[in-house]
Amino acid sequence: MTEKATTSGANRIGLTRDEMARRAALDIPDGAYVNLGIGIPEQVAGYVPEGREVIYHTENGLLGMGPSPGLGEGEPELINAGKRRVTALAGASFFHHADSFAMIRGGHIDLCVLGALQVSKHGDLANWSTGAPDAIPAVGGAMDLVAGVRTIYVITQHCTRAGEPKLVESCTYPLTGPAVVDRIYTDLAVIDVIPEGFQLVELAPGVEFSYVAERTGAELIPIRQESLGGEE
Amino acid sequence: MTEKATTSGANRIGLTRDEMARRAALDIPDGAYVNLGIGIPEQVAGYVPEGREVIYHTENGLLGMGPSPGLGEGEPELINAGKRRVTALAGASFFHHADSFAMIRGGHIDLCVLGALQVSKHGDLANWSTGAPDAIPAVGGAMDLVAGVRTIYVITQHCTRAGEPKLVESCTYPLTGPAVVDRIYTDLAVIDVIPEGFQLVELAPGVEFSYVAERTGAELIPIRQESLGGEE
Amino acid sequence: MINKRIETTGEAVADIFDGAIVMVGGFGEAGSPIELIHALIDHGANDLTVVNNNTGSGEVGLAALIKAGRVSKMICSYPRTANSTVFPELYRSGRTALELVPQGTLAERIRAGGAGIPAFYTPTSVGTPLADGKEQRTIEGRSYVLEYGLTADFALIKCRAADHHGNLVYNKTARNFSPIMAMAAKTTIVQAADVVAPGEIDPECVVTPGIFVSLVVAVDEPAHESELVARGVSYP
Amino acid sequence: MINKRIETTGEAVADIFDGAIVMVGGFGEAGSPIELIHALIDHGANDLTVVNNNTGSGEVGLAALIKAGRVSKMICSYPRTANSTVFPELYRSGRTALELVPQGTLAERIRAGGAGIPAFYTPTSVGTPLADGKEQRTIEGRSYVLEYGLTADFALIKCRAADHHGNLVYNKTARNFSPIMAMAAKTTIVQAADVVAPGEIDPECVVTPGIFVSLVVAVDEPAHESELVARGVSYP
Repeated sequence: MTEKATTSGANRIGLTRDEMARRAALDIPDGAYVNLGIGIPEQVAGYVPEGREVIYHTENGLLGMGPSPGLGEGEPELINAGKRRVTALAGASFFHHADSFAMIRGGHIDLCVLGALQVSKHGDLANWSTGAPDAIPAVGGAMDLVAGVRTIYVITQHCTRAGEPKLVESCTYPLTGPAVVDRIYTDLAVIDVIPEGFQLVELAPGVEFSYVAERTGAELIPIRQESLGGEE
Repeated sequence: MTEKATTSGANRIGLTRDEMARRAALDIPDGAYVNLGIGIPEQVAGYVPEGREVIYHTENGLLGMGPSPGLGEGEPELINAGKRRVTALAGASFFHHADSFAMIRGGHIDLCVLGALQVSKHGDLANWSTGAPDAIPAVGGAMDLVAGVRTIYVITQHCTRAGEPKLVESCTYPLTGPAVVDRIYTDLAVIDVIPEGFQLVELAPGVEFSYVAERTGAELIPIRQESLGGEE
Repeated sequence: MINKRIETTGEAVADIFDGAIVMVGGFGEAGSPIELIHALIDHGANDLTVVNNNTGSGEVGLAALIKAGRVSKMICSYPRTANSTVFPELYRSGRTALELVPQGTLAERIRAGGAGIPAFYTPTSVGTPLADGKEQRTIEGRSYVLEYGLTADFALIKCRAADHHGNLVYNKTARNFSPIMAMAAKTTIVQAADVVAPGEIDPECVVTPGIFVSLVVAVDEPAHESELVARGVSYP
Repeated sequence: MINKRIETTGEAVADIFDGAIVMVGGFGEAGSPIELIHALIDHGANDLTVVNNNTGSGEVGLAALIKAGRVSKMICSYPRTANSTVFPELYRSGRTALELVPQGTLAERIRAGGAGIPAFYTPTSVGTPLADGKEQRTIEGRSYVLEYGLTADFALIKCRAADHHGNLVYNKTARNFSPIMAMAAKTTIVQAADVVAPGEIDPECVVTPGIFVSLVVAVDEPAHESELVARGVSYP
């Protein structure tokens, strides 16, 4: 954990951003109502496996959000929470902001995929502010999503650009919500948050346990049901 | 006040129910949003003076309520709060119950006309329960209306069938709301509730001040700006 | 393909369990899901807590469910109906409990339950017996009572049209409590006069988005309670 | 005849006073009532508290109002925009205050303000710095913060069509905060692409009933903020 390693660059290992989104998409159940955060999470919609139908919610008032209409297409008044143009599928509905957040806060959204600055081993999420004194604080709907949605997935690079772990003992950045994250998809691994801490679920192809553990700011619990060879 | 007098029967004086409704209708301003309670208040809608347009709200989800469709006409799913069939005028809108009571509680309805069991000189209204131990308690929307609507008019017979005053020092029946009534239209008079108590505004034709005062369970303050002759 | 349609009212209510809290849409007969209620009577679930503005009329629909002895508690604003002696008898005999809630507070509690708001303050009922025992608070000089959100295990509601995703539109004042009950129940069961394909309901006009709906059953020609009562029908 | 139509945007905003609380509809550019905001800039009211999810982009619409120095306080959830440096500069220099509110809490506070609910409990922000100094309460084992209803002197909103009674329908995700802001403001001023006679909007599809609307002004061809920004327009 003292070693500063970057997961980008020439000697890159692990998943690309697209591959992370694709991996997370595998875990979205058929028929789920899903909200996707801004950034990599938005790309999850493109990778839902064949044969599954997922209904996307965007907190600015649309259920049944469809894909981007393509560059230069679409309408300025049909956008997602990231303020990008989207489409509406058959069976869509529009509603106002209080109804939209009633869906979120009321526990009606099954799953939300968010980005992160830090996730603690207790599932605390920090994704809205670095706490820098000169930054303009901006929270959007993130705190509502983590407080209301039943299952919270996080997609994030395993480390910051400076090589610092983003999975930590406890968050140093201001929290979005305490004990809210269920699962984390990084470029290096899929990790569950369980009462004991970070539980490895799956390593990215070509990535070894020790490599991930060294880049994780709290204990990484190995996969229990199988031998991991010399990695422990 | 000890004299038990009935205002109905052969020696009837004062206004009929229709005339009371007509009198109250005179005071409804042009363009007002108005909710009418069940009973005599419902009849007010029939007497809005020429040249005024009033928009009626019924708490079961309709703004722009029109007159009764006539006996045997109408639809079972287009009804008012009294569960009688009504019509919807051009410019009407339908909405759900939470939105309907947001209009009421949020102070958006200008005026409400209700019936009464008792009104105290402080403007306390009792109109939902006689407190009888064998009665099934039922409140409906009355408490919401008096808590939320800016101006509350009451239409009521001046006395009960047994000749007891309905305008009283303090209500003996359970309250619908404290200090909520602005004006009372009875068969005998129009009376405002002011900080000092019951302020006579107008006597019904042929009715003398003393006759009303005797049938009022608290002091009736005479009209100040004109002599009332021998009535005091 | 998402398709919430189910074939019969019997299948639709099959999971309702003894002791469940069941919200039933409708204000008087407008919006009352009579066919679903009759299926619930046939199903046999007992010891129910029912949330409805009223207590039904005659001996059909909600009144029939109460008459069958299935309702141990009613939560409502106006349990008196000209055409029904069913509830008064059970209430007076102590066999059915009553929680009386002002109509707007009832609506707001249901909406709060569906919106994840556990409690809120309201001016309604302050200074009346219905505020007795409730926590009060003064905010900017006015008194308010604390009321709690209301949720349910099931909601039974009626609408004009539903699509396969469960998007709903209603008919006139039959809308009333149904959209908020659909929000507040874990499982929302809908009877629709028309069931249509996704896309056939204008997304700008959807009143209840499908996320709040679990099951949709077609009831093409729903009965009108007042007509059944006028004909003296008693269910079953 | 009830007719809430007024001829010009200038007349529509003429009563907005210095120090007023003004809710402005829109999420980003969708639903932003640019023409009304520009009329407000021309009108000159100062020291405004503005409620909007964002702080505008470029130097048109809300960003232009902020740039003109008319806004002493913003209440919003996300005051960062890729295309605007207007708010950050004024915020950093201390000339514009900021009340940061989670987006769902902002929506619920506005809805509560309009619905006569003075305060409510919500799980959102518990355990975060945005709960600091707020009253907390445990209900059935979960922690909640107390949040207060939000009302305004004026709301400026944009819609697709309005009738003379002020019944409104919106366009897609341009609906967002506008219906609840219309409820929460004493005076709601609407710009509508179409103004139609009562009866032309289906009463089943009305989103904002006319009771929440004070004035309607026709703006036939409303500008799109992103197009103005792309063209480098700066208002005035």
